[in-house]
Order: sequence, then structure tokens, then C-alpha cells
Amino acid sequence: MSRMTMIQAIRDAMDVKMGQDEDVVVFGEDVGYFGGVFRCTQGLQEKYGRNRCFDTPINESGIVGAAIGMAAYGLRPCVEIQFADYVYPAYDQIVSEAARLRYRSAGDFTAPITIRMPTGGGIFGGQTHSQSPEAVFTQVSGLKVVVPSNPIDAKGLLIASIEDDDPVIFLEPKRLYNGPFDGHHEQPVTPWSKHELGEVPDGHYSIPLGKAKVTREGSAVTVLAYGTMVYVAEAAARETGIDAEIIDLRTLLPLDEETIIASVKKTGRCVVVHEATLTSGFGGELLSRVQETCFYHLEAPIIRVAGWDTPYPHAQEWDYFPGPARVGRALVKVMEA
Amino acid sequence: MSRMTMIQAIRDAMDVKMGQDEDVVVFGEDVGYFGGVFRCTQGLQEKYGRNRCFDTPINESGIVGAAIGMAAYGLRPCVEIQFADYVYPAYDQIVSEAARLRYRSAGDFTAPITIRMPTGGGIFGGQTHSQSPEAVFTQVSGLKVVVPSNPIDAKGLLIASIEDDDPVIFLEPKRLYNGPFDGHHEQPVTPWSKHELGEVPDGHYSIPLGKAKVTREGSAVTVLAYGTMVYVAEAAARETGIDAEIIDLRTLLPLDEETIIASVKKTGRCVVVHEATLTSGFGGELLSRVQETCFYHLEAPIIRVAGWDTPYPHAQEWDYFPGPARVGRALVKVMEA
Amino acid sequence: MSEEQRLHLHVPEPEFRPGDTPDFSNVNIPNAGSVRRPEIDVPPEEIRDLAYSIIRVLNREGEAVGPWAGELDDDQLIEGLRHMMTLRTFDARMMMAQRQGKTSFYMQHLGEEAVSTAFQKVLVKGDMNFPTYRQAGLLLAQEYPMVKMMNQIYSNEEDPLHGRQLPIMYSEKEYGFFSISGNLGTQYIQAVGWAMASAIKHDTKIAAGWIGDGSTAESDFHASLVFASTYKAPVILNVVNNQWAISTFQGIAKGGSGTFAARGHGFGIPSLRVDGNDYLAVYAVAKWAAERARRNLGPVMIEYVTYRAGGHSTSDDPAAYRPKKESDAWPLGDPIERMKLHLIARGIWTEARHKQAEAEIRDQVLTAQKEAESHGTLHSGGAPSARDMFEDVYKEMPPHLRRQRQEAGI
Amino acid sequence: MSEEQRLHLHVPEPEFRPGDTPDFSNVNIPNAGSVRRPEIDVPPEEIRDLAYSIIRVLNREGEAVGPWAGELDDDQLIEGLRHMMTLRTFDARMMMAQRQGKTSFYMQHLGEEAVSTAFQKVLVKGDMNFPTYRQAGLLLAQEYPMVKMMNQIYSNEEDPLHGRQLPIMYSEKEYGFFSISGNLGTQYIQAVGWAMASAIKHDTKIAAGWIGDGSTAESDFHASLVFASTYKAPVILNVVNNQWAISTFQGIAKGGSGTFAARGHGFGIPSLRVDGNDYLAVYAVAKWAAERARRNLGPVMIEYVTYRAGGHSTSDDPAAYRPKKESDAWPLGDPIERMKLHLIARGIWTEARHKQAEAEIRDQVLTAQKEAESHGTLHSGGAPSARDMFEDVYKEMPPHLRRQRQEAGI
Ligand SMILES: Cc1ncc(C[n+]2csc(CCOP(=O)(O)OP(=O)(O)O)c2C)c(N)n1
Ligand SMILES: Cc1ncc(C[n+]2csc(CCOP(=O)(O)OP(=O)(O)O)c2C)c(N)n1
Ligand SMILES: [Mg+2]
Ligand SMILES: [Mg+2]
Repeated sequence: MSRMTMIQAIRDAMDVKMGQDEDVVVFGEDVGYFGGVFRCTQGLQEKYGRNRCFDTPINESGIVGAAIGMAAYGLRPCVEIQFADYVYPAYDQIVSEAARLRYRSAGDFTAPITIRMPTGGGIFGGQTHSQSPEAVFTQVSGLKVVVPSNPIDAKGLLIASIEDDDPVIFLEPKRLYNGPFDGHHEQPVTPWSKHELGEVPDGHYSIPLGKAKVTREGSAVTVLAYGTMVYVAEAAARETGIDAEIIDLRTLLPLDEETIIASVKKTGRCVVVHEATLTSGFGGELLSRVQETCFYHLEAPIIRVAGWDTPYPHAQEWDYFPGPARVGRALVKVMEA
Repeated sequence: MSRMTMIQAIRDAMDVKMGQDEDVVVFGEDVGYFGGVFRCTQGLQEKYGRNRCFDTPINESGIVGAAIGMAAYGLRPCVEIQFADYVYPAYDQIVSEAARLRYRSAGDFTAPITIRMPTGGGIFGGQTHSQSPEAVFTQVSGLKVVVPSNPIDAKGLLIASIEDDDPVIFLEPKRLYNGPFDGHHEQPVTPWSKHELGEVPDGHYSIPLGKAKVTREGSAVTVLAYGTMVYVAEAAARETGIDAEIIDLRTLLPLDEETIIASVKKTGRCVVVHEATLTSGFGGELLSRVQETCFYHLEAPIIRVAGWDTPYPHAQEWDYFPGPARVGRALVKVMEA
Repeated sequence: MSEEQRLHLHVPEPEFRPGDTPDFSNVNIPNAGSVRRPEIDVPPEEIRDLAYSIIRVLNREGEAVGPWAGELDDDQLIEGLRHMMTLRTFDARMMMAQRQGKTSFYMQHLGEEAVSTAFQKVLVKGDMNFPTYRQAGLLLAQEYPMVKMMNQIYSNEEDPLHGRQLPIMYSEKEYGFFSISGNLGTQYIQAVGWAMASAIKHDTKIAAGWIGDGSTAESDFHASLVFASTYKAPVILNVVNNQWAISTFQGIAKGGSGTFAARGHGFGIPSLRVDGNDYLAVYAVAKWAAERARRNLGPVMIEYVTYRAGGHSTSDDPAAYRPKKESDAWPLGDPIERMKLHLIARGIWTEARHKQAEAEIRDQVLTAQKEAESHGTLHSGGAPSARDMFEDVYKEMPPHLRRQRQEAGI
Repeated sequence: MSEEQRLHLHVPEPEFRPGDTPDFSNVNIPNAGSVRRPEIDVPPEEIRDLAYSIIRVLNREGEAVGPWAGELDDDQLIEGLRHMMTLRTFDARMMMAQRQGKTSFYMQHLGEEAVSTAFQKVLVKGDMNFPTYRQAGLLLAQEYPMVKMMNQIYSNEEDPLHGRQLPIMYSEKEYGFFSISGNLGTQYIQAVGWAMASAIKHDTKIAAGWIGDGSTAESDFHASLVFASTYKAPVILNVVNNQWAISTFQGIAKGGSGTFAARGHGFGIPSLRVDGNDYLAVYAVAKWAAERARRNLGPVMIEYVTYRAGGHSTSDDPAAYRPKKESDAWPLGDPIERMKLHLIARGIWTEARHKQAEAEIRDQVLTAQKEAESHGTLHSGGAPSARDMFEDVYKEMPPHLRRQRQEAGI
């Protein structure tokens, strides 16, 4: 057991897998000598050599395309996209190639690759260092989409992703790298070193993809959240005093419907929260699934709380970010309905 | 008034705009001399010269990126992506550039471009000539997304798109190019020349973006559909005898909520239909909006009928395609609920 | 502003359009045997001229001449001819099958048979091609069972891809043939990645990427050259310049550059241009490149100068955009005719043997076709199963897909 | 398999890492004045050598020598020096402002001041730059109001971009400065498109695209070269090779190619390499290129050889990946020092005047800063308004955004 930030936990996951499996290789922009702009790969090149951890040219399509080729050879690449905002040049390789390779070749070739990328706002990064593009991946059959919310999960889920035989989009909420940010930007964040979820088991362990976690039990309303929003939801529950049951989805695709349905059937109410833009965000899928499966248990309309339908602004960051006040208002509203 | 196929109507729209406005230029792969693989631009190069209608290298990002630059100069490019399945290499230019240019420059620069592309299946095109990627555009703030379902609308909406000062994704259901296909693939399709919606007004007219059309009035259930699914829904209503009100959305973003809400409040039931993959498809957004605004009017859970969550298969095309039988079953189910 | 200051857009146009009489007499084609053959380890900057020339072996008289000749023995040559003839016959039958409604789509190789059939012979087991839709010769040159290809084309019950893929989008790992994608260019960088993996594992295998002239414009072409150049990946970067990209002539992709091969120069990649209708030249140049890659000397780019004599696919009619006779006027001739002439000149072939070979091959293809059709054709119904549509999306079917399959009632 | 057959991955590494003593004495730098100046309409293939050399004007003694000298008069030279000094002072103040928490982020130009300030002087009103985040000199060389730039950096109530954009992502159409994107490379093809539009309209305006050494690896770089080459677009394709892309040295993007300028060769684009720390050389080469573009002779690529003496941004500490002293060892010197030496050698400048200019510029920058800060800084609160967050997503606000704005209570 070691105290780790989420960055260290992520690095540890790669370290464990690179140590266990010679086929695991790690690459991306600035990930080699320097160890990544968020330092998630620090030390890996020194430990495993340039052959297995290296810098790439700045070409996201090239990074993913090369990873697919390597996977076809038999490797298990774990690549970094420097910010999720920069994944779009690789979108074709992800959607048309990685996601469909097993299907179109009837299993002749597969693409067991993991594509890590920091996601979400809260660091005054403006529109190109703040986006949460999960929904443009959850629409793609053949991908798995993972969003961890703490160091223990991050390590276990990343190990599971690297071991998974299908391509995994691994979104790291960068605002959580150093502590469980709950949206109260005016207050300092508790560092992971002082948080129980920062106590990360040593060595190998994995957390299965497709399993959500109830992070707070409650009876009044179910909150579906992931990444940073888990803590925002917790703060909202605390501050409104509403007995919310909070589910940290952890994997968006495939989705743990069982846990969701059981909870909503119990509470009869549901709030869906994410930082990404509202329209066609993943919340629409969550709301739909709940509506389809729990309609007769619903005592109030399901409410979505999400980023506004604008690009992510710089100065107005905290007006944009769906913080505890907005989530709290939704909780109150869904209870009053 | 002339009898036109959807292809001719689309061509006519470009012809009208090129004739009226010297700043309208048309380009894409094979669109110049040859007039496009679906012949939507046939004759335009001959009429307006290579200066205003030309072939491009096969680089979708280049097509859209160049169009953005031209728009910044002051032109109004209307470009073709040969199949919607090939738009992904241009995704970065669309999402990060066209969609955000006005916002990030506070109106200093804008991107009034129209990006046309054939979409949808039904032609045994396999996974790379059949996709319906609308939802990866509806998630992008700053874009407009249009899907016409007949020649009259296609011309009017395309003219409106070209005239629009924001970037427009114009999705052309290729299975409708020659007639109103209703999913009964075993039957011949009525050609547009024998259909009232094939009677296209001459010259300039436009149909406003953001306005849906009720194509069939009914009192039992509201069906939200667009493109090919409008006819599939009509067939399903006909065949089940259920008095469905069918709304052809025409524009997905921005959405005509008013028309939708009025209808669902009237019928109390709703079925959402699209050909794209279910998970995180645009149906999730539609279902969510209806649930959020009409919850207390709903007498049954809203049902989504959509493509399965697999790549678009070749031989199993008609097992994949959400045809009248599947939509009919949903209508029956929602009525029985 | 004055007229002479005004700018103009330059839009390249092919020399000939329908109605014109094609005449390629101004095209500068080096004599067979005239282009030098450098050492395998030559520095790229010393052979820049080879990207602007055309390496040729077979001359008009059917003789194999010059420094690139002499690579193949009699048996290999006859085998090469047979492979090309097989590919052409296979194509003809499948074109017809498509017209008969037995499948939805087909793409032929007419005029380009030498490129993929000759190339494959320089690879060894374990190497990997990342082909486009126009390299079926890579399979046929390995005596890959035609019936399997046809099963795929027919999407029948024996289709190894279970009906999921468009006809001709084969996948055959065992034969070093990567799953074909419909998206242009994506496979090129994958080839580089595969080659990098081989180097990472200190293996001996090499990769070959394939791309068409038109598709070199795609962005992944750039990614491929950047990565191949930086990591000195053991990959052969093949560009098949068949002059056309659907209706668009090569000048739109090539722009002001002299040749496609020259694209390699900006990356320090040795680039050779070869007569793609000359089986012997293709083989010799490919062999040179493969040896270079295997010796860890990094990537090589090869441009095959050829001509797409048929339509782009069964959906295309080239008469709409180029003269009908352009293919006849094409100066590099027909690869099969040239090889046949060579074998006859060499004294190991006759018109009679050729006729006989034609008949044999036709028989083989017909037999395969018959067998394939016994497993069904696209619209003959029933196969492959709709159930199969839900398989292989993931390694294990997740709950939502199981539910959907159930809902589909299959 | 035998050891010698085994493949190996080649991963380029910079010569020096922290702890090493940088020594560039082996770098081959042509003498100032030694590179020829071709005619404006020279065919690209006749000047391939210019992509492998470095055009330089200022020699060690501060003299302007050779065929590229003599373009600028005394006033222009002094103005050039002032622009570079202004940019450096501006940067220093804004770096400090960022450290003081007055904004979130900043990117400086230390060591690269000559490139953008000199380039801008060859453009005329109406031309359009498509810059990266490291060409603020394009604005300052037009005497663009510094206070407006600072307002943007501070995201204050006068920020022309209403607080929406990251600091330094300026947009100034009136000054021929396209809205900066955070996504690397996207602007390059837009520049080509803009230039094509100018040609389509038979206009006289030209465009200039900008990209960094690292970003040449991006795919849009390829799209740009393909389109520029095919349509002979009147665009100058600038590559600023400052040796580093965050922590990644230029060798990772450049791979086996000799230079970035050489990338143009595969496209038939004339490509020149210039000493980016030599204001006179930058100006002369840019002028040559602009004239060529204006005469409808198509695109020109220019590689500026320079050095990023500072960190990548305020978020970066280069000591983690390169020797602290590497910038001092860099053989092309400091652009401001070299220009100053030249002016003194020319007899139109003195140490005293330089000191005085420094003081004047400092005053101007401070005055601007004071004014900007009077409109607020990032965290001083209130401005720009949250309401503004919903504007300009579309030309007209659609109903769903109006509703969201309402919901936000602003
Ligand atoms: C990304 C993408 N864009 C467009 C297409 C449509 N398309 C299919 S083949 C083709 C032409 C390719 O020409 P070339 O690369 O020269 O290959 P050839 O067909 O001549 O062998 C085009 C434009 C596609 N398949 N993928
Ligand atoms: C598409 C994309 N990928 C990655 C990044 C992250 N990033 C920002 S600047 C940079 C380095 C660019 O280096 P270079 O092009 O040499 O320009 P320089 O900073 O040296 O001026 C990187 C990787 C980005 N902004 N956009
Ligand atoms: Mg071709
Ligand atoms: Mg740089």
C-alpha cells in the first residue's frame, strides 16, 4: 500500500504492466524522456528503455494508427494523447479502424490498445485544454470508455484496460490528478495523500471494466456521475442535506445498467451529471436508459446537469462548470417535483 | 416547378446559389468534371468554371480546412464529403475550427460553410458506405445539423444552409436520392418523379433551419424521425393502423422543440427512430428532451428504435436496418404500455 | 488593380477527356535497362534521381535487360505469368458475377496485375502487407484458395468474414494480408506501426504498406512518412500510381511535384520509381527494398507506374471522364502481354502453351466459383446468419448487445 | 535467427540532455552572404540546395553582406530593432504578470523575436497571417495597441475576445492576424484555403501560414502542402524551427530528412532555409517569397532556423529536458544583439541610444500594462460577463442556448 496521487497511480499501473508483459509499450507526445506534460509516464523510459517508452512526433492519428499496427503485430500499446481536446485528428483511426478491426476481420486481427488522455476543465485551460469528449466515443460500437475518479480506481482500471483485448478510451479527469476536487474552486483541495482513496495497493490488481460503484448510499434520489462530478455530487448532497445515492459509473461503455436500475428503482428519482456539453452528451444516453428501464418507478422527471452548450470559456470557467450549487439545485428540484 | 429527384434538387440548390452569389464555391472529391459519385454537382463546373467548382485531392481535412480559410476570406464554400463514413479525418477541422471560430474570435472571423455528405445505409454499402454519424456533430456547439427527407426540403434547406452564417453539416440520406424508401427493400421504390414532394419550385426559395414538419397528423403517439426513417415511420403507422403523428425533424441542431413538445403533450406517447447506432445516438437527446419537457404528459415510456450497436454489416443489411416491422412493434408496444 | 497583378487559381486538368484522342508520345519513358541499380545501403540522398526516373527491365522486344534483370529463374517467371493470368481471370468472373446480381460490388485489377503478384514474391512467411482493395494479387501469388475469396465476395455461409464486410475487403493474417479498410490511407501508418513492433521485438519481419496515387493526399500518408522516417521502421511504402482516383487524374493529388516517389525525399526516405507493368522490374525493385528493410536500414518508398485500365469499381463508368481508348494508348503496355512476350523470347513459352494455360486457369477459377456458389451468393438468402451481426463487436458480448440480439429475435 | 538479422527500433535523441555541456561547433553554418539569391521566378527544382543551407545576411562583425543584403534603409532597421525590443519587453512583463497571478498562462518569444517582426514588414494591408501562438511580433510590428493584447491576456472587461480565449490567442482581422487556435497545425491549411480564395476572386492578397518544427508532423501540414502545390496557392508556408516542441527535440519530427524545408521538395514547392535570428535575412527571404506569391508563381516554404530560448510556456520548465546553458551555446546568437551590433556598425546606433530605447520601450509597455490593468485582470472579478459566455456560439442565439442562459441566471 502506498500513498499516491492519481498521476502516480496511473504511472504505477503502466509500470506494473510493463514489468509483467514485454508486449506493453508506452508512447506519445513528450512521454519519453520528459515523462509527459502531466508526468504520468515519468521514469518509464529510464526503467524500460527507449524501445518501450518513447516520444512521438506530434501527430495523433499517427500515434493511434501506429498503435493499431503494433497491436496487429501482437503488442499491447498504451498511448497518451496530451489532452483529450487534441484527440480529434485521431478520431478516424479510433472510429474506423481500432473500433471495427475485430468485427470486420471476424477476429483475424484485433486492436488491444489503450488510449489515455486528460479530460475536463477546472484549470483555466480555455477551450483547448478543458473538453470532455466522452460522448463522441460512447457512440462508437467496439470501443470501451473508462473514466476513473480516484487513484485506486485509476490504477485498477488502467491495468484492466491494458489487459483488455478491445480498444479502450481512458479519460483522466485532470482536475482530479492531485485531489478530489468537488467544484469549490475557492477552497484548497485535499491532496490524495490525505485521502483514503489515495491508499493504493502495491503491485498488480485490476478493477473490472463495466462495473459501477455506489460511492454514497442514499434513498432519496440516484445521482449518476463520473470523474470529477462524483465529488461535485457528493458536495451537493452534503450541502443540500438530500439523501442522494451517488453512483460513480467508472465505465461508460459498456455501462453497468444493473447497478443503475437497482438504485433508481429504489429511489424513484434520478439526476444525471456531467461536465461535457449538454446536447448529445452522454447524459442523454443515461437519461434514456433510465427512462426506458425505470419509467414506472420514476416519481419525477430525470434531470440532466451538464456543461452549457458552448465551447469551454476561459475567464468564465466557474460559470460554465456544473458545480455543487447547480447540482444541488437539481437535487432540490427533483425532490420537489 | 420541375419534377426532380433529390439529387437534382440538391444540384439545383447549388446552381441557384452559385448563380446568385459569386462567393459560393463548390468542391470536393470527384465533384468537378465528373460531377460527384452521386452526380450531385453534375454540370456545375461546366456552367461556372473550374474556378468555382473543382476536384480536390483526397484529403477530407484539407477540404474542410481550406473551406474554413476561404470562408475567413469571405467566400461561402459548399463542400462535399464523398460519404459521411469518410468525414472523420475532417472531424478536427469541423469541431475545433469551424464550430468554434466565431466564438473564439468574438465574431472577428466566421465560418459560413456547408458540408454536404451522403449518409445512411440501404444500398449494400457495408460499414464504410452506410453510416449515420449525426450524433457526433450534434454534440458540437456551434454547428447546425440538417437532414432533408425529400427533394423540396432538400433544395430549400440546402439554400438556407449555404446562406446561413454558421457552419452547417448537411446529411443527405442516400437511400432517398431516387425515391421515398420506406424500408420495404423487397418492393420497388416510387421514384420522386411520381411523388408530390418531387415537384420542386424553380429558382430561389429557402426552408428555415430549425423548423420541423409534421408529415402525418395523428393523436395516438408522436414519432420523431428524420431522413429515411420518416418514410419507415409512415409505413409502420400505415401497417399497424396506429394513428401516429410523425414529425420530420429536418434540422437536428438547433432542434424545433416547440413542435415536438406540442405533439407529445397532445399524444402522451413518443417513439424516437433513427438508423444510427442506438447508444449515444441522437435518439438519446430526443428522448431526454421529451422526458424533460413532457414527463407529466407521458402515458408510457418513450421508446427508441435505432440501428443496433454494431458496425453496419454488409450481408445482414436488412437485419440491421430499423425497418417498418421494428418501428411497428415499437408503436404497438408504446400503445399497449 | 492592374490585370497582371491579379491572381488566378490553378486547377490541373488531365490532358485528355472524353472525345479527345489520347497521345502519350510526349511522356518521357526511360529505356528498359537504362536506370542504375545502387547498393542496398546507399544513402538516400545519393539516389534522389531514382524517384524521377522509371526502372524498367523488359524492353519492347521482350528481353530482360540492364542491372535490375536476372532475378528470376524460368519457373518463377512462368509462375508469375500464371498468377497474373489467374488474377485477371478471377476478376473477369467476379465482375460478371456482380453484374449477375450474385454480389453487390467488385473491384478489379485490370492492367495492374504485375504489381501485387510480383511484390508478394519478395516477402517471406511472417511479413505483413497492409493492402488497399486493389492488391488481391498478394493472396493469389501465394496460391491462396480462390474459393475463400469468392466466399467473401458472395457473403455466403462460408464467408470467413461472416458477411460483415463489403466484397473484396479480405483479411488473412496467416497469409500476411491485413484486413482491408474502406477508409483510404489508414492502413499506411498501421503498416509503419507493425514494422516498428517488429523492430521493438528485435524480430526479422518486415511490413509493406500500400496506397493509391489519389490516396497519397490523405493525411495518414504524412503520418506514415514521419513515423517511418523517425524510427527507421522496416517497412516498404508502396504507392500504386495507376493514374486515376475514381474520376480524378493523378495531377490533382500530385500537384507540382514531379512524381509521387519524390514525396519520400522530404523525409530522407530512399524512393524508387518502377514500371508497374513490368513483372521483372517490380520484383527486382521490391526485392531491393525488402533487403534494405531487413538489414535495418529503414523504410523504402516505391512508386509503381501503371494504369487502371478498368473502371474504379463496378459502380463506376470511366467513359464519363476519360477517353475510351486511353488505356490502349497507355505507353507501358499490358503486364501480361509483356511477360508472355518475354517468356516466348526466352524460349520457355509458346502461344499454344499460353492458350492452354488460359484454359487451365479458367477451369480452376470456374471450379472455385462453382464451389463458392454452392455455399450461396449474396441474395440467395439465409447466410450468413443475422446472429453473427452481433458477434466480434467485442471479444465478449456486453449485456447491451446481448439484449439487442434478443430484441432482434435471432 | 542470428543477431545481425535482428531489427532494432531507432529512437532519435538530442545530443545534449541536462548535465551535458552543449557544444554546437560541429553544426555546419554557412557564412553570412554565402548563399546565392535566385530570380523570383526560378523553377523550384533549380533551388533544391537552398533547403539544405542557411541564408544569412549579418556576419559576426555585424555587417550586412551578400546577395540578400541591402533591402532595408536606416529607418526600417531601427524600427525593426525597436519592434524586437518591444516584443521582448512585452514578454518579460507578461511573464511576470502571469507569475503574479494576473492571468493563467503566457507564451513568450525569447530568442525568436526576429522571425515574426521582420516577416510582417513584407506584407501589405489586406494580406492575412494564420499564426501560431508564437508570432505576436506580427501584431507589434504593425504598432498594434499593446493594451489590447494585454486586455486579452488579462481576460478583462476590455478583452476583445470577451474572456473566452486562453491568453495570447489573439484574433485581429484588421491587422491580418487570424484567430489563433490551440490545435496545432489546423491553421496551415486554412491559410492555403484563404490564399486559394484570393486567387478565386482574382484578388492581389496573399496569405502566410505559420507552424512550428514539432507541428510539421501534424497531418494538416500534409493537407496544406498538397493543396498549395496542386492549386499553386499564393501562400507563404512558414516553418519556425526553434529546435524544440515542448520537451521534444526537432529530430523526432524531422526524422531522417535533412531539414524541414526539404519537406517542400516532394511537392515541387520552392523551399528556402534562413537564419531566423537575423532580421535582415528573414526580411529578405520573406520578401522574395511574397513577391513570388504575388506574381502568381505559387507557394513558397521558408524554414526559420532559430532557438526557443525560454520555456515552452509558463507551464513548462526546460531544465527538465535540456541543458540550462544550451541557449547560450546556440550558434546563431541573439537576434536583438545582432541587430544592435549591425546598427552600431552601420553608424546609426550607439550603446547610449540603445539604453534610451530600452527605457522608452519599457515605459510604453508599462503604460499599456497600467491601462490594461485598470480594466481588470483575470481573477480581479466580474469581467467579462458570464452572459457573454453564451454569445457568438451562433450568429443568432438558438432557443436552447437562450434557455440555458436563463437557467444560469445571468
Ligand atoms: C477517407 C476516404 N475518402 C474517400 C473515399 C472514397 N474513395 C474510394 S476509392 C477513391 C479513389 C482512390 O484512388 P487511388 O488512391 O488512386 O486508388 P485506386 O482506386 O486508383 O487504386 C475514393 C475517393 C474513401 N474510401 N475513403
Ligand atoms: C493537436 C495538438 N496536439 C498537441 C498539442 C499540445 N502542444 C501544444 S504546443 C506543442 C509543441 C509544439 O511545438 P512546435 O510546433 O515546435 O512549436 P513551438 O512551441 O516550438 O513554437 C504541443 C505538443 C496541441 N496544442 N495540439
Ligand atoms: Mg489510383
Ligand atoms: Mg518548436
